[in-house]
Amino acid sequence: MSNRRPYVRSMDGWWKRDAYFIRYMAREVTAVFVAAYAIVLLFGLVRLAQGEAAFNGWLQYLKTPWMLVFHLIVLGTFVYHTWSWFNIMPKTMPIMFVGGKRVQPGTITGSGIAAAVVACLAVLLIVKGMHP
Amino acid sequence: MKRSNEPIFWSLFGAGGMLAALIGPALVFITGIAVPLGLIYAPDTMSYNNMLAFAQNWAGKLVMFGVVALFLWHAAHRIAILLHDFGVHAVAAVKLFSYGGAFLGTVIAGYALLAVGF
Amino acid sequence: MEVFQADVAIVGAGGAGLRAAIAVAETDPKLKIALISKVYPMRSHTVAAEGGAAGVTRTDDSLDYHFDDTVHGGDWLCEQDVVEYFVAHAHEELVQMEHWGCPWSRNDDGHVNVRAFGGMKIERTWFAADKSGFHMLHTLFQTSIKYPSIKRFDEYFCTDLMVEDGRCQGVLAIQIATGEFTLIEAKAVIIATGGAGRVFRENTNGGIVTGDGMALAYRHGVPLRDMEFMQYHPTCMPGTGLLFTEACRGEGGFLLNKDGYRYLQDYGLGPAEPTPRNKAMELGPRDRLSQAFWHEKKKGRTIEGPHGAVVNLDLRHLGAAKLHERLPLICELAEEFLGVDPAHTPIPVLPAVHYTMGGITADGKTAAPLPGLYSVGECSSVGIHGANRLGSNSLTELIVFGKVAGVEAAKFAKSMAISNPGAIKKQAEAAQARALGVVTRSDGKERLAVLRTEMAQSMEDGCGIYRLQADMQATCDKLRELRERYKNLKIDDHSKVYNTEWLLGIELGYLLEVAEAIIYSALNRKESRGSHQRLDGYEKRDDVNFLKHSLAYYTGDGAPRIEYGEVKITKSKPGTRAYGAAGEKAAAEEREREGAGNG
Amino acid sequence: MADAEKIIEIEVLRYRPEQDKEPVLQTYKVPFTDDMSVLQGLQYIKDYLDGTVSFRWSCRMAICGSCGMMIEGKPKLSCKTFLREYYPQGLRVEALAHLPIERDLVVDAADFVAKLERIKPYIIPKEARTLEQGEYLQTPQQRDMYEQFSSCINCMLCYAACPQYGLNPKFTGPGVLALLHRYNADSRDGGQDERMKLGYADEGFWGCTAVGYCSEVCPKGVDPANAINQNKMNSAINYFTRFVTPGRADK
Ligand SMILES: Cc1cc2nc3c(=O)[nH]c(=O)nc-3n(C[C@H](O)[C@H](O)[C@H](O)COP(=O)(O)OP(=O)(O)OC[C@H]3O[C@@H](n4cnc5c(N)ncnc54)[C@H](O)[C@@H]3O)c2cc1C
Ligand code: SF4
Ligand code: F3S
Ligand code: FES
Repeated sequence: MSNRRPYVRSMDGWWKRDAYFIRYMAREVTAVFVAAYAIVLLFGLVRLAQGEAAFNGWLQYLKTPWMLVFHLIVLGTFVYHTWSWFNIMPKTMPIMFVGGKRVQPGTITGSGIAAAVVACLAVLLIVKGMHP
Repeated sequence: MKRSNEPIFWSLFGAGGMLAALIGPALVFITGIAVPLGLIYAPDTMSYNNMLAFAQNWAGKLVMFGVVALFLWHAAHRIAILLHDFGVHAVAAVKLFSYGGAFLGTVIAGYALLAVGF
Repeated sequence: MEVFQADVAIVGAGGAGLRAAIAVAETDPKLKIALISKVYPMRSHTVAAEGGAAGVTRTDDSLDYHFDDTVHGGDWLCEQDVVEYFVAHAHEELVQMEHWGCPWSRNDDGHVNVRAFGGMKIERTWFAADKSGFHMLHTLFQTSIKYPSIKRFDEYFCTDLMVEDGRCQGVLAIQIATGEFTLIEAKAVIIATGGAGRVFRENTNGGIVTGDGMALAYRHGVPLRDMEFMQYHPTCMPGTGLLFTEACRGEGGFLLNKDGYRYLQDYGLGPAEPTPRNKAMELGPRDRLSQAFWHEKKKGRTIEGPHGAVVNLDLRHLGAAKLHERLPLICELAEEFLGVDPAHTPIPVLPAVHYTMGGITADGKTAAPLPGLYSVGECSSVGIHGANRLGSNSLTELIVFGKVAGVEAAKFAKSMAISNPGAIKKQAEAAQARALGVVTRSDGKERLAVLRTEMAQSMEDGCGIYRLQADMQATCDKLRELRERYKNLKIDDHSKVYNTEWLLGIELGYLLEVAEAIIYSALNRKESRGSHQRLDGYEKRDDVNFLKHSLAYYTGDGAPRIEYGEVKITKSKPGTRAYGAAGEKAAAEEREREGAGNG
Repeated sequence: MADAEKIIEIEVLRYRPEQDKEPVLQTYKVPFTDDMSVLQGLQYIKDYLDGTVSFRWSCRMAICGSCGMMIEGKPKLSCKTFLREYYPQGLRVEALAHLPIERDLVVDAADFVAKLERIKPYIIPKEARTLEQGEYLQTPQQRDMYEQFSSCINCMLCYAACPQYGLNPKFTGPGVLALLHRYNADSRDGGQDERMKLGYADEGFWGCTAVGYCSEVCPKGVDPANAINQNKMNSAINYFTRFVTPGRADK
């Protein structure tokens, strides 16, 4: 007998409604590239287990233009992943105080990205060091 | 309310995400660009012998396993959410596809690393 | 019509109503409580209070000081026995709020911090930054969720009281979402509907502060007491009337005229000193500060802004850090609404209507002359504010007397049964027809907003900071006319679901009647006291004839009948109300007199 | 007003359940001055153009939380959003996204309030204390741990911002979870275990995918995204350690 008829709006295409949502979806889509890269590596592992010929085939495959282009794209998405990962980092951490002062979100993101730069450089150098 | 089992997947997601954020770009650059193109690194950096030696070493095994498996779990979690975000509400199917895939990849990686011996 | 049976019905879920509901629930968990509010409880206007709540806390303070400040501040029109009860229970109620989780601001040692407030001798105002009312309201609302016996009727608009067998036995309310009526039978009813600031044009009050409960009680023969005492707050935003809390001055803000001069020293509030001194200069009481503004304007020493004359509230010397810690909301308001950063630019301010000192007549235990009816909060005149309320006494009033109302109503409800439900049902049906009448009148011509605007303007003209016989009479006539035109109201909206225009129409009826009670009480009070100041030969306080409460009685379509009631004086004989250096001198003399008397 | 009157077009998403099958847009021309808020624009419409437009408001000062709506697609408080920002192109206002429209700009808030009630939003004392014993001691820093989360005005803008709530209304949602954390983080409170039962559920913290838009739109700097996401770590630790930590109520 009530005249109420609350209207529920559709969520179709919600992620197109706001630039913020598009950025969020871009962040989430990086996962597809992380998966693809992991699968490439996984193939390498399997090939490695299968012996030298198999593994060299994989290495050759990496040199094809398709794979190079693919990896360039993957590199881009990884960099975006790093940036967005540390960008939400302040949200995932408890409120912290250093010397009685609240640690600002910018500081957390900044330190995260700095840590990533250092870690990447370290990896690059270690690998270089192992096989000069 | 029922306790969620998300912590298992979320922890793996988080670990993988952190690993990818910290060293992901460097790894992609080395394995996908620099070495195939012969830039910076020695041509034999990823040769069969070098990689075999690395994979036979316990620390090397751990690194390779960690990277592949955690990247997969990280991705699987986000892909599951992505499907949900796009309106795929078949929860069981989504989970089977994403986490099932990550699980399969993990098993294969483990098997391969065992197969290369010590 | 749905019927709900409650033991205690509470109309209004602001600070007062919520505190009362908790008190009933704690008194006896078996009592069924109906808590009715036309907005979700956390939207109630208590949410807007900024400064804080007073209660004697420091060791150098005393109950007597708080008593004296309150009674002097109220120009001796307070019920002194009630004030005594009030100051004695303020602290424990504030501690109770703390136990319930209110995030009071703290000292480094972990104790609650107190700040200075206008007209208060010692710092005793508990505060939660400058969101004290917000935090108190949310704390009370959230705490109330703990009690299963409190059944909330959120977004139910109360349209009448059910009075049968000489006592109040329930209320009728519209469920706003459906437009359907619910009869809530109750053995005791508490009205806690807040003030009536919206009868004036420029005010600090929310859109919902329309005097509903006052009008309801008034219509049922309960007199409205001391309604002429409307408080102007000296520091409000031009155009909107939004409040810049008194705490701005408590923290050390200055009021400057167009020459950058702290003009309050010319009005018996000096001397001007660089740091705040309690009860002097900017920390004088609100009526005095608003009156000083009026005089400055007359002398042409105010600044002309787009919304009329203003003076400057200067906070620059406090520094950005302190401003953001102590007055974050003020900074936000100034920046967003005026584009002013208080750390670098003074804020333009003017006085606006802020608080309704009078209200539904209540004894010290919140009981109305009508059995079964209680009132508490701003809608009530329990007797502590007299002719002028001191800032930060009102939030404390909500919790001290909210508890009293709950306990008393519970006691009454337990001793009673609903009598004659059939007759109550009939009354409810008649009341429903009246309420529907507002919207179904299809031949009306008068536009709601026009009537409301004319009323508010006329109240401001006739009943402002200073009052004149002729102006007041003009307002009386205007209201007469408006009440007539109101019968010819035109409502566009004839639907049932969330019909806000209908509710605005009913509210306008409440506003007009409360406005009449105000203006007639003012017209008849031929003296100047507290916030009621006349310039037509009655500039002085007249204790011989007017140390009395005004009582406005409803007479249907006619003008209210004004009578007078006694004021309870216990230990403070009427004296001069002085502030600044003059106040200190007066206090010293009083002490001397008392000393001599004792000796 | 002195300056020549400017006119702005306000498009309002109307929905009157008794006559409209679905929401429709209606345009009004409103004269305005630079200090007028969107709310004041709507009030002008209601007062002088069309009394049937329904919306909630009260305080006009961004503290009562009534007046949230979508303004040009963004969740905002209409009382502190100004018309001048949309001049001359005009603006569209709609009821808050993701919530059922009751009527015009009024949404049904019942779900939000029911969720709020469920999280036990009150102090469950760690140690009992009588009034005579006075207040609990709490240092300014202890207060800072929860103060921000206690500033929520229940405006529901974050619900209109959170796609996860839109996709799955069972999700407790940002504002309420921030309040859950507010009480958990209060040094006086000992009710964590009880409240966390809700937090640990799929409908609790785990319904959030860290979109973060909730914090972006929050008019009071509550940062609900932080309240939720910092608890994911706690929840995970609890999940794995619950069998080894003695005396946990929530095994
Ligand atoms: C801007 C501002 C700042 C202030 N600052 C301070 C301060 O610092 N210190 C201080 O002590 N005091 C202050 N005050 C005064 C104080 O806040 C108020 O007097 C007090 O909050 C009133 O509380 P209340 O519970 O009586 O009413 P409210 O909080 O106004 O609540 C009224 C309730 O009644 C309900 N209601 C009304 N009519 C109906 C109806 N017809 N049907 C159903 N329900 C209805 C409403 O929905 C609401 O729930 C301030 C006031 C304002 C406006
Ligand atoms: S968290 Fe912020 S946006 Fe959400 S309801 Fe509270 S105040 Fe509003
Ligand atoms: S937008 Fe929603 S998904 Fe989480 S971070 Fe905020 S609650
Ligand atoms: S009207 Fe109160 S928040 Fe906008």
